[in-house]
Amino acid sequence: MRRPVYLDYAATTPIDPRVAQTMLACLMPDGTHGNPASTAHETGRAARDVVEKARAEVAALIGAVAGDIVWTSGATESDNLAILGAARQARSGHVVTGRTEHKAVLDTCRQLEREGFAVTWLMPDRHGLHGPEQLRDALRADTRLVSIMHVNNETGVIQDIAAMADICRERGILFHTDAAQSAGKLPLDVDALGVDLMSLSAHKVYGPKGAGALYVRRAARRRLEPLMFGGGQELGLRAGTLATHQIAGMGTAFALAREELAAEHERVLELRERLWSGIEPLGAVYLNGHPERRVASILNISFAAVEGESLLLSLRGLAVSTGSACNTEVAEPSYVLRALGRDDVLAESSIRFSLGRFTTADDIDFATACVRAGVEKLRALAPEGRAPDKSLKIR
Amino acid sequence: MRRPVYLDYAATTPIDPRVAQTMLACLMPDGTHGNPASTAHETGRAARDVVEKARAEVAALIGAVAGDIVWTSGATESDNLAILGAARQARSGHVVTGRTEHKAVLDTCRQLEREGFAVTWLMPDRHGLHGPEQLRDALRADTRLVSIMHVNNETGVIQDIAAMADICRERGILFHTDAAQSAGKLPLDVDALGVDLMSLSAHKVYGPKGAGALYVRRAARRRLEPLMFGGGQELGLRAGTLATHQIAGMGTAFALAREELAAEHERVLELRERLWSGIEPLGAVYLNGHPERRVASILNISFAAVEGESLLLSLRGLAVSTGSACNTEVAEPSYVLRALGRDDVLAESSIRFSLGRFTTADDIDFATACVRAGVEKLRALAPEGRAPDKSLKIR
Amino acid sequence: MFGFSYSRAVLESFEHPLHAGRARGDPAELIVGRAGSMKAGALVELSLRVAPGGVTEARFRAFGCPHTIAAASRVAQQIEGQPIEALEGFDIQAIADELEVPAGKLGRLLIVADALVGCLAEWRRRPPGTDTKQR
Amino acid sequence: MFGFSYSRAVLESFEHPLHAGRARGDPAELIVGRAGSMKAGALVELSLRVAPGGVTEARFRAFGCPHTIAAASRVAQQIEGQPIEALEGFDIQAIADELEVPAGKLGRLLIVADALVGCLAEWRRRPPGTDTKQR
Ligand SMILES: Cc1ncc(COP(=O)(O)O)c(C=O)c1O
Ligand SMILES: Cc1ncc(COP(=O)(O)O)c(C=O)c1O
Repeated sequence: MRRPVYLDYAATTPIDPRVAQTMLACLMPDGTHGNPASTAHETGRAARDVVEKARAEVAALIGAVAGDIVWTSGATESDNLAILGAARQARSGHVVTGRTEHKAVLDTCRQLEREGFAVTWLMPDRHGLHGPEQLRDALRADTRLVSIMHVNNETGVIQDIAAMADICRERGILFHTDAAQSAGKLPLDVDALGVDLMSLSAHKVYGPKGAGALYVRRAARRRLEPLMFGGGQELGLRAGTLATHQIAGMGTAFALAREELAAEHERVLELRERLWSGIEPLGAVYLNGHPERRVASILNISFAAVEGESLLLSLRGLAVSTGSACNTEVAEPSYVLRALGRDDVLAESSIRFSLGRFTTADDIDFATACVRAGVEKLRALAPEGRAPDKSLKIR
Repeated sequence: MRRPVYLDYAATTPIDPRVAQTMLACLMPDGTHGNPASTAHETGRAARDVVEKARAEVAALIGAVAGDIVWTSGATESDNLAILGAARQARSGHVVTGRTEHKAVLDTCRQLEREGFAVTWLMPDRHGLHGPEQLRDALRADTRLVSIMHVNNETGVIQDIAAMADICRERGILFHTDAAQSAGKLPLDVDALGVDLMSLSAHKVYGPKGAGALYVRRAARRRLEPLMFGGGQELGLRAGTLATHQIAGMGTAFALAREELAAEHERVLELRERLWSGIEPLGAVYLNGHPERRVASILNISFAAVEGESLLLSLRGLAVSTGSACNTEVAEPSYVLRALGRDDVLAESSIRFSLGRFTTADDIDFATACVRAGVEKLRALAPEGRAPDKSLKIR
Repeated sequence: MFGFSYSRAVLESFEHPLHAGRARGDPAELIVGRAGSMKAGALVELSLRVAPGGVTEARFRAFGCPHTIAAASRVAQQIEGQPIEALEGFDIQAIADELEVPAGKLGRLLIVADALVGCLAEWRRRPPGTDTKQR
Repeated sequence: MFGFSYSRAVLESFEHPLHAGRARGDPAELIVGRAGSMKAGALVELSLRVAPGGVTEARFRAFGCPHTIAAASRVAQQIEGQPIEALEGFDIQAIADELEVPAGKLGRLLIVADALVGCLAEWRRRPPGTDTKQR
């Protein structure tokens, strides 16, 4: 077994070897190294062909027309292009989003506030879900855009995008969804979902980091201002030399995701259940997110009476994420779990296990053993013993 | 010899096999596939180490401190971040740039005009150079930023950045230079040049497409607004998951560029002279750009009495660029050559030969033969015969 | 420069243009038509030797894109051996179709057609053979 | 969660904490000091058995980060065998240095120190051996 056992697929996935193969075909000395914009010569045209093939592959996974896919450097850029692009084009007005969105959406909406736009931040229920009625109530006459993620990256909760997009379509309001965490995990169809804009990322689907796309429904094209200018690539919506190998890799990754989606779902779901049934008997463990409306790959658990940082150190045989910010010395509890009503202590002692294509039953059994040993040891060390602290009540 | 013979290094370079090797080390199943932001586990920390090593390598080529390098998706994004970032942070005012800048700068400055900023577009002399005095005259009390490229991508002309940056520093005006075409070709030192902001691209230096950087002098950090929000990576100046393999590749590419710069300069210069001395005897050929103040790798020539598109088709054994826009069926003469005073016909019948690390003497001899045969044949076909049209006068 | 590709017929004609050059012979029998300009991106010259039986030699010279060159070459090929009257109804569209000329390039074909019209006009003004003395 | 890494000493102490648990024996000889809370991120308990000669047993329990656990363990190790008066001048900074505790974590060390202060206060209020009847 490779150590640490990687259970952080929601943060990023390893590249599938078949994806690496496609990328290699561009990177090697005889590879497709041309600039896709240099259509004056064969070397450039070969690169353009590679890019267009990938565009069709990405479009196919989400039921879109290839011409509606705009390449970006990742879902962060896609989110920014969708949100800043739609709002700035409208010049002023109101935007609706949720409190448990990814930072790429939250921080972007905060920037809109600084630019004078009004933003409504929807509060989810204790499972992390938004109700369509809640959205309807939030809409205003000058609402330009609603941005609600499809699957949450911390809890795996699945929003009812179709119902919410429906409400917006009636009123001609643009609907954006960040599908970075649902692509390859749920069947996706932009028409069935009724969205105008959808953010995608390659590196959550066994493709390369630094590659993404924004689906832009044809009718919405003119309603977006670009983030970057120069060169007129990508329908004028995104300037910059196209990274052939990256795009080729994303294409293969999405083609593979499409082929393997159903089978992988079953396999991963079973592994996740195996993990949960190994951990639950510890007692005083709480599932974060909705018990059913979740993708198969994510299990987010709060461990009562265990300090978060020590828990993580105990689990250093595993690569997992915690409910704390990663980039400062002082831990900050997850804003997503806080929005679900977890107190700071439980938010900080949460672990997100995220499984994927290369996760095996052995990995899961090893992880179960680590968790049991770690939690039992820390609880034994703690003053309150095994009993969960009474103050640690779930809302 | 590989066909077509690639002489379009200024558009993009093939990846150096040593760069591909570094990238592979991230892409393979046991590679550094973690998310550099996931410092909670070993897999993420290994990725972060790779990223920081590359940061030092890129910084070393330009004499900068590693902490002043911000990763981007390419020079287009770097240009946008520098220009939009500096201007928007100032909220209003005046910006100076030149008419022969790359579209990533021109279109970005045009966007600033739409946002209410004033822009002065400096006209170059017939060699493509700006004079420092010309810049001084253009400055206003509310000038926020000057953006002048180091080396022009069409002609290879080298601007006197140090002199221009000096004038700006005196007045506390930010100075940005797009160094996409000078990195790896000229010695670069941000302090000697005196610039605050410098755009870099990996794929012009045998690194991967879709990777770039912006040098941000420490004192200028607070004077930039980000283009993209979310996650706080890169000093809060550039959100988005860092693409480990891309960055690693850029690092190796810049390290190699540094090692080989002097030797490559000599070698490439000699090859370019060989090409020019093979073509010049055709007569009625005009060098575009300054005769001396040019990088070694670029030779841009207008061929009188030869139609541009037919010339390009004659040269289909070569991958070269022409003085026409590439992306439309109707050719549009190069705005750079027009700014140098070339008329449309000569601008359209220009060819940019750009040489690089893998160009051989055989390549050059083959190219020379192609050009001679093609031009002679087309001139023979033309009504005016071999004599250049009298109307085709050089300014 | 070109986002489109060339048809096989254009490539063949560009590579091996037939009837390139100037018609030669008794100046009394020669007529020349020119159209376009370098500025316009195409300058086409058709020169014909016209004997009583019809066009005995047709040649072209052209400064222009590959489609222009191919079309001028085709025109010269097709009118050689034809009675001069056949030029009147000459079908440039058929050549455009054969060469698969993209829509954006049809203007260039009209320049080729104009050179032909120039020949006709010249012929009407000065039917060959009327000015042999001028030699 | 942590952008910093742990010193070898912290890792060793976290992995194999010495003196974990509760001091046992005659309740008259036992004193307990507690400080912190779960909310504050650290809750530390020190329990000592104090005989006339000094601290005959020192144990800790802790809910907290690895630094907290390591520091509590070190404190317990160091005070066992010491005269009770030695607690007064106890140098928590020396432990912080030895464990290479980062600046952001010094607050947690103060919680460990506070547990010790709690023991001292308890001892002053009720010197062990004075309430044997209460057993
Ligand atoms: C829901 C969601 N949106 C956006 C992102 C950002 O994507 P990227 O890393 O491609 O910029 C992520 C992952 O980090 C994500 O999980
Ligand atoms: C001078 C200059 N600036 C910017 C760019 C754009 O760089 P990138 O392709 O990395 O976006 C290029 C190349 O296309 C260039 O030559």
